[in-house]
Amino acid sequence: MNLSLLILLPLITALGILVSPGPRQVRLIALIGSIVQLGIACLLLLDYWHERVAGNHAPMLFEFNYTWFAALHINYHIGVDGISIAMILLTASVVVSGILVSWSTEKLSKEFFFLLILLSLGAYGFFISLDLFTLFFFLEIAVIPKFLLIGIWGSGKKEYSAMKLALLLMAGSALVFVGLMGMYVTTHSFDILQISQMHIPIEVQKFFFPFAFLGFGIFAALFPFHTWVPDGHASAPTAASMFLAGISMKLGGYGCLRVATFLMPDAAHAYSWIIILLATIAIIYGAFATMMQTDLKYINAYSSVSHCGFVILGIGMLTQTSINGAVLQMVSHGLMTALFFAAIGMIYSRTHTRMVAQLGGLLKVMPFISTLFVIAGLCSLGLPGLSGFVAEMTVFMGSWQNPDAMYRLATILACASIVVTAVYILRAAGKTVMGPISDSYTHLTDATWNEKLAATILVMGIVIIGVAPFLINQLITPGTENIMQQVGKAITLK
Amino acid sequence: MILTDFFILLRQELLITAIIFGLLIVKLGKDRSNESILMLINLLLLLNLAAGFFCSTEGALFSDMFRTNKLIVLEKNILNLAIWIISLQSYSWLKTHKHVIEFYILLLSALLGMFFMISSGNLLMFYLGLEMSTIPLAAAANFDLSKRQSSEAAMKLIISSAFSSGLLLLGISLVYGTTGTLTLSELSSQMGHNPLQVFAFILLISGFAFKISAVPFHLWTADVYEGAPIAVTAFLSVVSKAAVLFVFVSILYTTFKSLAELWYNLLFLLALLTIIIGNLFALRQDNFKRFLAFSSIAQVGFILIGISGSSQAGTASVVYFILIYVFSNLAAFGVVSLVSAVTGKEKISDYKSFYTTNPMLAWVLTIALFSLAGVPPTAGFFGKFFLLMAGSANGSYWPITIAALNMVISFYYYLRVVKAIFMDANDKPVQKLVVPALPKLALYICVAGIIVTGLWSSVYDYIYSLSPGF
Amino acid sequence: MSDVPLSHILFVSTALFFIGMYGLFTRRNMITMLMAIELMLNSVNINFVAFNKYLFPDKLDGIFFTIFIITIAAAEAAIAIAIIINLYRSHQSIDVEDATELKF
Amino acid sequence: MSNYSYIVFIPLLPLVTFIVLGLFGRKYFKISAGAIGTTSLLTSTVLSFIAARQYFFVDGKVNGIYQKIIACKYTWLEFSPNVSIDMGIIIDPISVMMLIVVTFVSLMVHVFSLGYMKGEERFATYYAFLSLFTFSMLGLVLSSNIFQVYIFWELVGVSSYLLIGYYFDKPSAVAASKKAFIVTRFADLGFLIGILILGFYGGTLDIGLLIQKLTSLQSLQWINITTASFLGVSMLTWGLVLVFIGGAGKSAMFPLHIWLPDAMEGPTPVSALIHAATMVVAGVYLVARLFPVFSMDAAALSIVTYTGAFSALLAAVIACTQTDIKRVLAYSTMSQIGYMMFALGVAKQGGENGLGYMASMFHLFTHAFFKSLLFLGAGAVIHLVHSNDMKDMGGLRKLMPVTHIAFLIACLAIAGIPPFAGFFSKEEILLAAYHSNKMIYGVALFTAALTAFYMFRLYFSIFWSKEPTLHHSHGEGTISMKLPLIILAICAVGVGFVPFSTFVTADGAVLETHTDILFSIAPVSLTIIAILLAANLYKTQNNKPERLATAFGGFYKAASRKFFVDEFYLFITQKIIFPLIGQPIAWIDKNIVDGCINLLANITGKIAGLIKGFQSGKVQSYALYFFGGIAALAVIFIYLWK
Repeated sequence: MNLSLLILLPLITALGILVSPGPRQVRLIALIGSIVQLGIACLLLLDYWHERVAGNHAPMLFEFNYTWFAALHINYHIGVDGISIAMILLTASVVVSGILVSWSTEKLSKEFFFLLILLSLGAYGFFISLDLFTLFFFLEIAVIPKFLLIGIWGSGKKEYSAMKLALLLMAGSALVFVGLMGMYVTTHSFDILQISQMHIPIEVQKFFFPFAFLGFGIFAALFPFHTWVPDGHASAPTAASMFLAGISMKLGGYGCLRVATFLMPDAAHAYSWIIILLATIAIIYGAFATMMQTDLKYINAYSSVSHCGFVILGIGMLTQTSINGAVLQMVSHGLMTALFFAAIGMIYSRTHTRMVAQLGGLLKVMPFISTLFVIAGLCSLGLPGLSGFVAEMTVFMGSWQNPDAMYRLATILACASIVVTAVYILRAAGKTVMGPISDSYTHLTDATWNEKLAATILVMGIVIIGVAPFLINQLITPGTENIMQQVGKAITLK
Repeated sequence: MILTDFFILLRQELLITAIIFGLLIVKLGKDRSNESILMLINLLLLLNLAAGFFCSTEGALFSDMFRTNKLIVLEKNILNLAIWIISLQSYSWLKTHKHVIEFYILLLSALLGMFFMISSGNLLMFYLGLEMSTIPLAAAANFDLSKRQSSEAAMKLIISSAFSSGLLLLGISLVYGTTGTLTLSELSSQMGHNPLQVFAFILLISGFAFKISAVPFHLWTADVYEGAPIAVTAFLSVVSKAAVLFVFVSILYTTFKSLAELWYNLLFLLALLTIIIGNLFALRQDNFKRFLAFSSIAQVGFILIGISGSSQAGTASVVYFILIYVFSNLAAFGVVSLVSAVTGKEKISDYKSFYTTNPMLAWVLTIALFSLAGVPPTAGFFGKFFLLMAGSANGSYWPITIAALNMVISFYYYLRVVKAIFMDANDKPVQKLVVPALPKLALYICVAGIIVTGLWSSVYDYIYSLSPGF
Repeated sequence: MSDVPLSHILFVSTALFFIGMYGLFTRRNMITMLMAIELMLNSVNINFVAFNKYLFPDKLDGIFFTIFIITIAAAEAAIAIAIIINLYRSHQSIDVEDATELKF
Repeated sequence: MSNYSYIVFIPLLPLVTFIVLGLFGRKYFKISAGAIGTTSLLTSTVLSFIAARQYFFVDGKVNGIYQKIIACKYTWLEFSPNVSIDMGIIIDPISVMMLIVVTFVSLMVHVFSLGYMKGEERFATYYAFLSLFTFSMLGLVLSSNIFQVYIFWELVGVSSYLLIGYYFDKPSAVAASKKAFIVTRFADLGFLIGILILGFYGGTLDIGLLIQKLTSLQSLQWINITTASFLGVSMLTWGLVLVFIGGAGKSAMFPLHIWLPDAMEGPTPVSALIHAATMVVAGVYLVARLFPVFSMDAAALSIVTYTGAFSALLAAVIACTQTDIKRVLAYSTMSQIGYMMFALGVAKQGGENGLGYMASMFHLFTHAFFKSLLFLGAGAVIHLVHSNDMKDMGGLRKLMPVTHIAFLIACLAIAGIPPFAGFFSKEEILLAAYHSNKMIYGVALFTAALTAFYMFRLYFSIFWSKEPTLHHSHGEGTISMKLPLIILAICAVGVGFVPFSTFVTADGAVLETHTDILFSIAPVSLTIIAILLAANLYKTQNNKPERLATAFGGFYKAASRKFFVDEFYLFITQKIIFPLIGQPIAWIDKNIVDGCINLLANITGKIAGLIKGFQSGKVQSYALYFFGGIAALAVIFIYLWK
């Protein structure tokens, strides 16, 4: 399986969009492209299974290594393991549904879909690249489209939010850049696998780990650098919010895992308590902040802060299970928030308000959308049978395996957040879809075919993970084991 | 065989000279329409550019006064390319102008001076080249004879450059006094750490810093850029800077190698100052030329960091970045000059909802700005990345961190322009522009350059293969 | 002749240089400022000549350099004065304080 | 080991029904949904009876002991090699007993709803939710893995949430559902952490293994969990208590009981199924499931005992003062569950001491029947009267004879009058309490009397008291509503005679029980006195109740206001959590965290403004700065830098 397809196809799609004559063709091309991409992703999954079943235990599969800038040891090196495949699948499905949701975009639809595809391109590249330079390259590619998407098609104080988001993320990538430099100067290599083989001296790690981790952490809404999340998500158009929460926040988590933790395990150990502290704060703090929000998008955005806290927590706990949980949480949260934002977008496009107080009783007039809303909510409060439960429980179990008393306390606090989550989700659901309906909404219509399709894709993802977690667990475990080996080495080195 | 050497090694200079004389003759002859003249000139410049790529060899003339090698030829070619693009862009400005030929004569003689400066093997030659590249530009800066600002800009340029050359000369004289030679190759062995020499060296550096407008020697830049005609501004911000930087690198790396430790720190100091001050001033500009002036100052800061890497990669990344910088900056100037030539608008606020009327130009401008800001996949990303990479090779990470974080500020002001173009509402935006063929060609070249130079790695590899080690 | 030590000459030239610089900083009239710059250049000329004469009498680099400086100074002055004249046309003044529209 | 794999279908059938009805119900099965749901559930009921017969009478017993049988099991989510969530089916006396109870009662409710919910807008959805609940409850009772229990525990919770909020346009219903879910969720947190503790120290999540490891005094796990302690309390106690908190939440034990009365907002059949017979006893079931471990830890057990006893008493007192019939029933449920709890609490592992365990399970079993009967009867009444309030009722015995008889039987049963079902189970409980703890016995006795009193207060004021006010009688409803009443009434009489102690005991061995008349005299006589008192007060309309109430004065008021527990919680949430935690955090985020970012931007802008003076436009000052720069560099690099 040639992984470059994953980058080429969006590229072709984007170009096709640029040359296509009218808005209808544009969205058609975008949809076809993204669906084919999804197909490729599934194919990739199958090939991966096949390889693994055939007994190929290489850490990375389908590797392709092309020397790019020989003088600077920069290679175009790509390859995937289970984690990346999970991420790619997530991206693909979110992209498809995002495009479906924004089917009826009139304003500058060509540019809109072009940017969406460009963003997805960045994400794909990021997830498959095994070379720090390429990784960084794609990471930054994914930033600017967000700025334009929010700024042009957004709502509310969009310019401010767009600028804040872009600048904070750029600050993040600047920090990441310094981290990369440090690793390069000490190892004279950008290749992740090579670097993981040679051991970076611990004091160097201690200096550069914070840069890398914080940098990626900003992408993953690490407290206290999360403030771009609420405004950004709230101002963004529906599809963009879906992409932001569903994909680009995952870039951060993946980076924290693949770059920071994997390449600098000693430092990861040394700093784990800080990471856990921040993560725990983010979880509790985000949950309570959510409880006070009145705007549906803000509710979901803040809950994203809280949920991404679980990702960071899982990474910080540094046990096999907790890291599994972190990855699961990334995937699950991606699907879940995407669904949530989709539902909110659908509601907003009909009622023209996102204020919880002004909504009510929508279940009567738009049962489908309301059901989506409730499903998303139940998933985010961790209902068994939906992906959220699996992810959170894995994180909890994994964190609990870390015998340190303080870490236990952090775990318990994190667990406690599920109650708060229940509170705000049920409040939102109770006010929005339940309760008496105001007359102005009685004429509203239910979801259209494209919205239904979009939602179905996401819900399927959520339910599959929720009902048969062992599948995705088997998928990602080899990857996380590989990371844990590094961490294990680090322990033994101590 | 000395004569063939003469013709081969000096061919680029000779070509320029030939063109200058040709233009003089044209000027003396019966006057033709501006269009035909411009066509001719652009053709000549294209030929000149093309000719540069043939039979490039190493060698020295006039007892090491003049030396050249593949890298120097390449650098000259970059300058040729730049001036060709500039001339293409200034088409719509010049075709109504009375003194087309004089304008070109001034620019070309300045270019000639730069060529000599680049290949100078001797401080005397260097001084001559420097002055020769400055004085015509002062005249060119005043080329909008009727505009108040233009003459003010020219005045500021000539006075401050005269002042700086005075200090530079003092430096040179002290060098001469302490070493007894002006030949760079001999100097390298003689420069030491005694205070007088250090002082002389600092004076020299300040001369360079003035030309490349590094803080605190940059103050003339913005005013001159704003006042001068856009073509001249473009020339100043791209060509003359590039030329001086080329010399700067080679002189630092070879002649003042013995002072490496000193200028390594000095450069970092200057670089950080330059980046920070440049950014801070760029933040609050509304005039597009002035904005680009300060942004280019910030860019120079990054280049200085690259230079401080003092390695083969250092040289290569500097030359590479300048090539990219030529494309990016000229793309921006191209759009600006088009707009101002037609509408006379030069404010960023005039560009609000520019996209609604001129999508093509808007995209070009956006891509250019992104390349300046260093956003992938534009070449600017690669350029900046490699510069900082070279800079961090010696393991001084805090300056790198500061520089990297400053990129965030620079993002702010570049994105501010993008925001104006795409997002801000405007009741009377710039009207729909018809872009003449030549400027359009120039824009296409620039955009192509911005895309290709980065992604196509052999460009960098070629430069790297040419550039000398430390 | 040679009983005047180099240091004296250098002292003179340095004094000259900084007098020129002082003039440049203080005088408002552009022409005067230009003259001040000439002063600085000439002090450098003295340097060159003196160094050449006292330290390296066997080569003529310094002398040559001086000649070139003089030439260039002339050219520079020519252009500068042209510019100043043009400035006078537009500003009706050659006071440097009046030509400060471009700032900040 | 014989084949029980068909048991898988008992929970799966309702699941399938849920999926089908949930996806296509509102389109295609608007009418037929009830029939579909009922038939599928009938099938699983039959299956569970078959299973029960096979287990109890054919091959469950191996040399006199009922075995734990794992019918099937596969790994669902593996955390680490031996810690994993398995989906399994465990078959032992209590699970089979619960199978019977859940399927049977659920079937009754399904049938009853055919009439009760007829013509509802979301009829199909209702049955979908019912099936979902039945599935989750069955899954819960069959779980072989403690995490599996938790999973279905949550599912039960959410289906109860959905059913309580079934009338979603009634704000009170929405509020009630929310309250129910959040309170139980809070309890579940305890359960979850308890699982984490037990699972970590036990090194497994499989219930069988867990029990085996945590009950053998020399196993490594046992030593770890008893030696490790937090705040001076051993991890074992912590784990068990936390798990019990989870159970207390679901079973509405004090102080987590507040959701149960409000939950009566749901349709009455739902209350009958979820909030009387099945879900609310899940807590009891959980404790019983882990009883061997509980029995190793006296502290945890005593907590169970006292919580149970106190809840029983409290609920009984409150019940005497309520006027909403469903609320009265709700509190009586709580009180009865309290009974079961402390019965478990006073039990010990094995032999004679296991009496409490057996009694508790027995009471759970009988209670399911007569309590669901009571609720369905109440449902029938409400269906007729269109009101929950006693004041709107009275003299209904003429209008609805069948319901009247059924209700009476149920009342007698719950009051514990021989030979009705309640008598036997309660007797055992009292006996067990008497043997272990006299005080608990006293409480139990008093509660029994109270129970009789308020049940007959309810009975008389519904069916006697004044003459029926309404005459537009449209009968007492369809056959589908009568049938379940009749069947359940028969059960309420009959199930007492089931030789329960031969089937369900703590250790699986037969435990011969002897009900001696002498012991029964006290409770029965007390009960009868209570009934007579109730008859005296409420049989005919009079002002004695008011006088009685005023006699009790403040106490009566407090009781009728449910001892202000709700107010307390409201205070905590509305006055503490929201304003003192939530709002400050929101404020901090908006103003401090976000403010810092903006401040940074502003400061940068300010600095830019401050330094603009350098660019003064005066060429001379430029030259000056130029020279200054040189001077500074010279100073730095000639003098300072070495």
